[in-house]
Amino acid sequence: MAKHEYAFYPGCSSQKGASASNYLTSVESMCKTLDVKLTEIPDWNCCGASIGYAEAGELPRHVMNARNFALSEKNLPGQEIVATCAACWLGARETRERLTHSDTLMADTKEALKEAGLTINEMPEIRHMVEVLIEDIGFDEMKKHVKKPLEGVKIAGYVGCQTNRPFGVDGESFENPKYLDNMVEMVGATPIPEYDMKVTCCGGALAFSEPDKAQAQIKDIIESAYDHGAEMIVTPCPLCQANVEIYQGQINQKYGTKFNIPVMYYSQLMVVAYGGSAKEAALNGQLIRARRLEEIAAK
Amino acid sequence: MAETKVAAYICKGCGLGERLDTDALVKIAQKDGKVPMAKTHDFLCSADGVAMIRNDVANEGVTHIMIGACSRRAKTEAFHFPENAVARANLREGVVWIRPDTEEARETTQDMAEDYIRMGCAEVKAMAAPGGNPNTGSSKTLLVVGGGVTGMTTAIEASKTGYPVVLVEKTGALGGMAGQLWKRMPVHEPFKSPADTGVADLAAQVMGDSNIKVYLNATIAKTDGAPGRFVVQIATESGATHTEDIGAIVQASGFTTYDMNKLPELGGGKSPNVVDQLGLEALAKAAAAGDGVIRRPSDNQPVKSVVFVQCAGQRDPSGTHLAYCSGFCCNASIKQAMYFKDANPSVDTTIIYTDLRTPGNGEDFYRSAQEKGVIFTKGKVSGVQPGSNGSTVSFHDLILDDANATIADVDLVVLATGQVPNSGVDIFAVPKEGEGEPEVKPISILNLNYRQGTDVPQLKQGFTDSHFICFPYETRRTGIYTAGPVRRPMDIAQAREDATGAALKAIQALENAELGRAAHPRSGDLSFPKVRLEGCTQCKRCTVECPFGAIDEDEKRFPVFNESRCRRCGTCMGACPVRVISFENYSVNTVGAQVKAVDIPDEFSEKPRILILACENDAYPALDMAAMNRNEYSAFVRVIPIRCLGSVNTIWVTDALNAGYDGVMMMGCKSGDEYQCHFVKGSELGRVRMSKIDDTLKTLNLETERVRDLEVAITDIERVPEMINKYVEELVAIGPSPFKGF
Amino acid sequence: MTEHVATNETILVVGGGISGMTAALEAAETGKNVVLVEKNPALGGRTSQLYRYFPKLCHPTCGLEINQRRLKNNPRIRVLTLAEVTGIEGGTGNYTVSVRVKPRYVNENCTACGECAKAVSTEVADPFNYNLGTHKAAYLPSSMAYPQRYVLDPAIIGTPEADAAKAACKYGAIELDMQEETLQVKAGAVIWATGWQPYDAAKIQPYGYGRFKNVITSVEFERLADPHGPTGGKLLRPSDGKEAKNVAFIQCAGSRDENHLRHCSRICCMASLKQTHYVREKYPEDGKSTIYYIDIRAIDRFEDFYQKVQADPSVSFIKSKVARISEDEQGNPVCWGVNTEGYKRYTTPHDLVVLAVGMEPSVKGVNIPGHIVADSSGFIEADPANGAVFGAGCASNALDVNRAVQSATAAALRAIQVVNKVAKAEA
Amino acid sequence: MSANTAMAEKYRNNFLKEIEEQVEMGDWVKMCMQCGVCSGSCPTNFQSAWEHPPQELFMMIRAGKREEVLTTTSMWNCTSCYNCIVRCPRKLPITHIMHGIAEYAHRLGVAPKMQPTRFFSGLFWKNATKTGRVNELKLSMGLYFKNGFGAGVKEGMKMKDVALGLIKAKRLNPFEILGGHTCKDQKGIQAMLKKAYEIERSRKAAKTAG
Repeated sequence: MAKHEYAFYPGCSSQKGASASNYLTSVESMCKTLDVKLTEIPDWNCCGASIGYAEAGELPRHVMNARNFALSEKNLPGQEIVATCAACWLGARETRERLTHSDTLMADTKEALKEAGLTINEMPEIRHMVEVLIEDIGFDEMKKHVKKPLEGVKIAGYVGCQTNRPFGVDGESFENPKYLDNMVEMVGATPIPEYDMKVTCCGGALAFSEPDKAQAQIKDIIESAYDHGAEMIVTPCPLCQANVEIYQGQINQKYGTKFNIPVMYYSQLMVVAYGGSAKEAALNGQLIRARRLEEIAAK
Repeated sequence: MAETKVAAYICKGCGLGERLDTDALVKIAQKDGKVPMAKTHDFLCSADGVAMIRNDVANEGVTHIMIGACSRRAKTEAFHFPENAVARANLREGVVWIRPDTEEARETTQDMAEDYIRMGCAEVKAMAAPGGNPNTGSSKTLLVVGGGVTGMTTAIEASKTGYPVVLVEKTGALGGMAGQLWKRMPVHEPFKSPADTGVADLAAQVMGDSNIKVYLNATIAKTDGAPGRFVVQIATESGATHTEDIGAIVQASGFTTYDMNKLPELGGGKSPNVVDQLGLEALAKAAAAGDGVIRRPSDNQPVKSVVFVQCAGQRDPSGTHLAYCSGFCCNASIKQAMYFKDANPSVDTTIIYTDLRTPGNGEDFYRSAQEKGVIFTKGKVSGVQPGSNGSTVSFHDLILDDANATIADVDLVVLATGQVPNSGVDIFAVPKEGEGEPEVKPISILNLNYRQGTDVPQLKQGFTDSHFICFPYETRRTGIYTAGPVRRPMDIAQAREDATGAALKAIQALENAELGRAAHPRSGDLSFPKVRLEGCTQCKRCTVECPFGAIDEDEKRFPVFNESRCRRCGTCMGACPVRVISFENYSVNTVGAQVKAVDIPDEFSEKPRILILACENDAYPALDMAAMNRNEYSAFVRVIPIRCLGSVNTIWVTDALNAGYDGVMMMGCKSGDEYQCHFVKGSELGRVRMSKIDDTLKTLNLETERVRDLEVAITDIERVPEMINKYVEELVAIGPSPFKGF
Repeated sequence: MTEHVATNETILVVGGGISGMTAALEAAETGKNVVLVEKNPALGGRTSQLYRYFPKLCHPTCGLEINQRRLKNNPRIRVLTLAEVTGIEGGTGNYTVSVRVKPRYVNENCTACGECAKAVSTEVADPFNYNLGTHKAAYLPSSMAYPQRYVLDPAIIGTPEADAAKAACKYGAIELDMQEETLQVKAGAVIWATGWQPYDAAKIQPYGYGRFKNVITSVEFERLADPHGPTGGKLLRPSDGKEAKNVAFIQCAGSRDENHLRHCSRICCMASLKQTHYVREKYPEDGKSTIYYIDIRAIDRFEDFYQKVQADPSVSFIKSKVARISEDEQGNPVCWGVNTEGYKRYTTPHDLVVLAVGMEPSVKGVNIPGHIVADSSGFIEADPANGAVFGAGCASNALDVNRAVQSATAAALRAIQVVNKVAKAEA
Repeated sequence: MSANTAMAEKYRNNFLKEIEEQVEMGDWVKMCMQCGVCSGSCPTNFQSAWEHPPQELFMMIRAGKREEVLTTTSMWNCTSCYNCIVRCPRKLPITHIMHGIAEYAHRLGVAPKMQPTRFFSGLFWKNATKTGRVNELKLSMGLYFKNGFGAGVKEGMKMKDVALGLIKAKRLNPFEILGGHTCKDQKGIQAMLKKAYEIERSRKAAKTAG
């Protein structure tokens, strides 16, 4: 039996062939090393994400998340729900907060859930994967498994918004969370604590709907990383990863910049540091390849 | 008292022994100081040193003690001899700490020390241990003028402390302004809803207290005397006058609301549906008595929308209306908006403000109002136009930057007008040019039978507040304290706190008066002014100048000193041209003798001498602290601490110049509107006096530079030494005084 | 000041700031015996660390001098420094208070000659200057210190430094074996005047206090302006000692904020208005102040002070709670926000940012020994349940000096009422 | 009578009340004290000014500026970064209020038609709830083709490199167009959502009636 077991809520973007599939791949190999067992919640559904608001309304949004709670409770009783996606985690946690604080909302939710033959009896804990790593596993344990420290690799820890606000990771500050830097340090790489865009918004869904606005913000985030001598950026959020990575070409066209900086997930760094292969770390999943990591993985 | 025996004690500790020739100092004390007994001690402030002095007092009949050691501000516990006359020669902070420890400096430093010994000996001989003012009164009764919340609180608190009270209220009932309120803002958690005013309860307590004698429909016809022995005549409706012996007085005469008829542009007086805050309280009371619905006066219809206009006729820099903020009105409007919301949430209530001022837990009250649906709009109201069905309020919405914003069909408009103090006659008022008598002649509250006027002096904008931040109860009439909104704009909570504090100060004043002690800031001082009337020329300077109105005049225009009104600043002594006023331990002689005691080197010595008269409250401590920081200054100055610049008699200056001093520096506190003088007008009066010294200088044909008047603050630890050194250079440039060696 | 035995007719005053000193003096000058307990080595408290007072711009040390003279002349007040109240037992008219007294390592023989300081080289942080500077480990807390007696910092006890200090003292004033002791003091009434502490600015993360050197607090700014302070009264910014001529004042730094202090601290608006005067005083030519505010709370008679500052062209007012502060290449703090009067966005660099930090009670209600009724911010409420323990000054509310002194005077009377009853009962 | 005019009628001169009753978290609007920290904290407000930032919207609501508030593009600029929420001294859930007002304006059909985020937001929700899971390909296609086929192709071409890159990295699956990921119990989900909408509608109606 594994050291840690959780009900897993991967979220839409982490599915096979979806924008964060590389995230999932690396998380899986990371968890293997750390002896963490993730059991996918059967038939889980989309969290609705913050951007769904125009149509979602209040109750339907919460009902969507509540369905996942119900499924988890039914199939994986007693297990905490772990999400890797910032939006999924936030959406689920918000629903949790609202339902616990409003009996009406709870009643209405249950009524709606009945239609899908489901119900909730108790509220599950909703955890983000980084919470699991920091709080349940701990830095010491994580460090133990490092076989190939990522020596000399300078990495800007880009925390972004939704793993940080409004809930964030316990004991961290909204303006200057340090856990990502600590993880960079843990894998033997060089963090950039003074990186001043670490909690700046990447534009979120506006990257799709109003690219110009979002890309203006993404530009600042990348520029500052370069200014601080970073050779890659690391993030815990799929949307941050996608936004900051995939539009670099377009930003270069628009602003005449020469951005070409890899944007990784913390899980990818860990897998490489743990001696995993480029494939296990899903390094092939990058639009901008992280050569340094590939070299280390190849060693 | 036994005949005088002076002893000089010179300490050798703190480097004095090393830096100075203390044996020479002993000789100086004996030879020039002419003291029969002079001793040194290695560590004078030690138990042993102090024991030596005590022993001499006990067994050698020593009555006058001259201590040559550290500053009079240091080691006060050790050198505490209340039974004796004591002078301190400041050899540490005054000499060795401000001089370089070098060979070439040694001689001038020693000169300095020797002069201070001479001065100390001269001073102590001219002193006597003060015995306390015999002309005391022993009335323990408190007079409280005003039966509002402040007055009632003062009376109750004083009575609780064990003092009888006479309370005089001009109307037929207790309660004052607060009595007209329906509710007040809350003073306890959770600060969410209006609370009971508590006025009825206070009134009941007052009426039920056998220790409190209440006069209703009564005013003060005359107040005679001084703390501990006031004689107050109380005129009642019936025409009868009652006389009460009073120890101290608290004036709680309260305020009236600013007349909204002066605000026609805001609809004031233009429609029954435009009211001030008191007007709304009346409506709320009426509602409470009926079905609880507040109705609009014009047609008695339930009010569905109300707008509160903050700062109506207040915070007006133009001078047309009140310049100040009354402090309580924001919370009052919030409270009144709740009157409506608590009864019926669907009533529209809007408060239009520029700065919302809800200090402390008022913030919770503000939040609570928002929760209840009160709308807060940051804006400046330009006008209120009453109409047949409701008024229209026009304002500049400062957030939406809309200069022409309006709210129409307003059933009721409430103008938050401010507080105007009932402070009686402004005794210093100078009638402006062209203006005749003011339309309503202010009526005196206290009718003081004082040389300087019938009421307590006002500070600003008619309030009788203290000018001192650290000492909020400083009035300029000893034993008379003002409390509540007459002193400063305030709400009920603060008025009650203020009233309690005032009660203490009044009690303290009458207790001190009985013991013949001074009140703040020289609290406990037993010295008091003595006058040789046979020498008096009835010039009236003392009676006019006394900052505390302590001196009256008898029918023959001789000054009448009311010692227990006196604060011991010595302004009268400084003012007196014939020098007939003195204190036992501070007089024209105690200082004059020091001035004369200084040894003036001849004009060829290149050792100028400069006299510094330094205010003991600020300048002298500044010099001490300069010394503690080892900020050096010239060895040519001789410093004499004085009670206040106001106590400086010009004779000291002329004597000094005649004796061949090259210059005189006077260091006093800031004067003018923002004065920092602890005796209010002391430093100002002193300066006015000194401004006339130029004539004297001319007659002596001396350069005007030889007298220098300086403003010094207690923080000037860098500046004062610089000023001294610069002045010494100036004087060296001018050359020695022609009066040397005469 | 003398030693007298405390009885249940004694009034115990906790806190030797302006409120505590006032309460003690007013009670003593009314003829009552008082024990005054102060946790620092000298009296004076928070106001003694201010450069000037609003609205008169006079100096707090001036009033402190008067109060100290009143104290020196009054045999009824017994002062305990380095002392803290750890327990209050009993009830109205009959309390026994436990007072823990830390060793000063210097006895009353001390003449403040300063030889011990010369003999010591260790420097320790200087709390009087909010640790902006350091002082010797043998020190006089300040030039105005009362008692005027040196202190040895525990840091050097047991080191050769301490022995050197002892050796340097000719008067046997240094006792290295002094021990902490706990006294039991009887009292009929207790006045709790422990005052306030500035809200921990580091908790207001968007302002980067602690991350950006040139973001300081209003109380620290007072020390910069004070001739007795670490810069000798020059307004120099911490990062590079550059003259701070363009200064931003951020109001409600912690106050009126449900994430920090729920109450309005009352004094901060006036304090910042006053501090703009420091900027003008030190740099009359090109000093520039900007006040970012929600509401300017220049309450009652203070309004005219506000109007004066408004008329000053070197001061500008922006109705806005600054959203965040960043730092530019020159180390200038940059304020980000929106002026809500007509919606104007700004990102403005300044030489120095001063956070007008809020007031919180030094001892929160729940931490006061005994069961004391306090409000949600920890200020002591007037409540019969408190027996004869009376709050005074900023322990009872967010007050300016003037109101604190009033409050202390009122508290003195309440205490006197209790001990008078006791006296009567015993007579 | 359109939904919009109906509501305008119903709440005549009390837009604040309308917002409080009809908008998610709308009852917080009255608690704002106009400090402006939200407006100053908003990233898009600094990248490209909102027509009316949050705190100003709140004031406009109190001032009854219904038309201007409901038709502005402002709320649609929200990126859900939550800076305003964590900094608001009055703890207003500003992000949610912005979403709420937007949703209401959209519900009443007065939100700016061509506002791209409004369109994308609706598109996303439909996409996500259709099968229970998001189909990223259809989502993006839907976005590009919102202004018809021609415009779509143009938009699509702009994104060509990105798309190819993603496909190469196996992060975009061209075959998703033929279905892609779905939930099994789609019937249940639809029924559940249908019910949820019913309940929410009736609750809001109840308020209107009350």
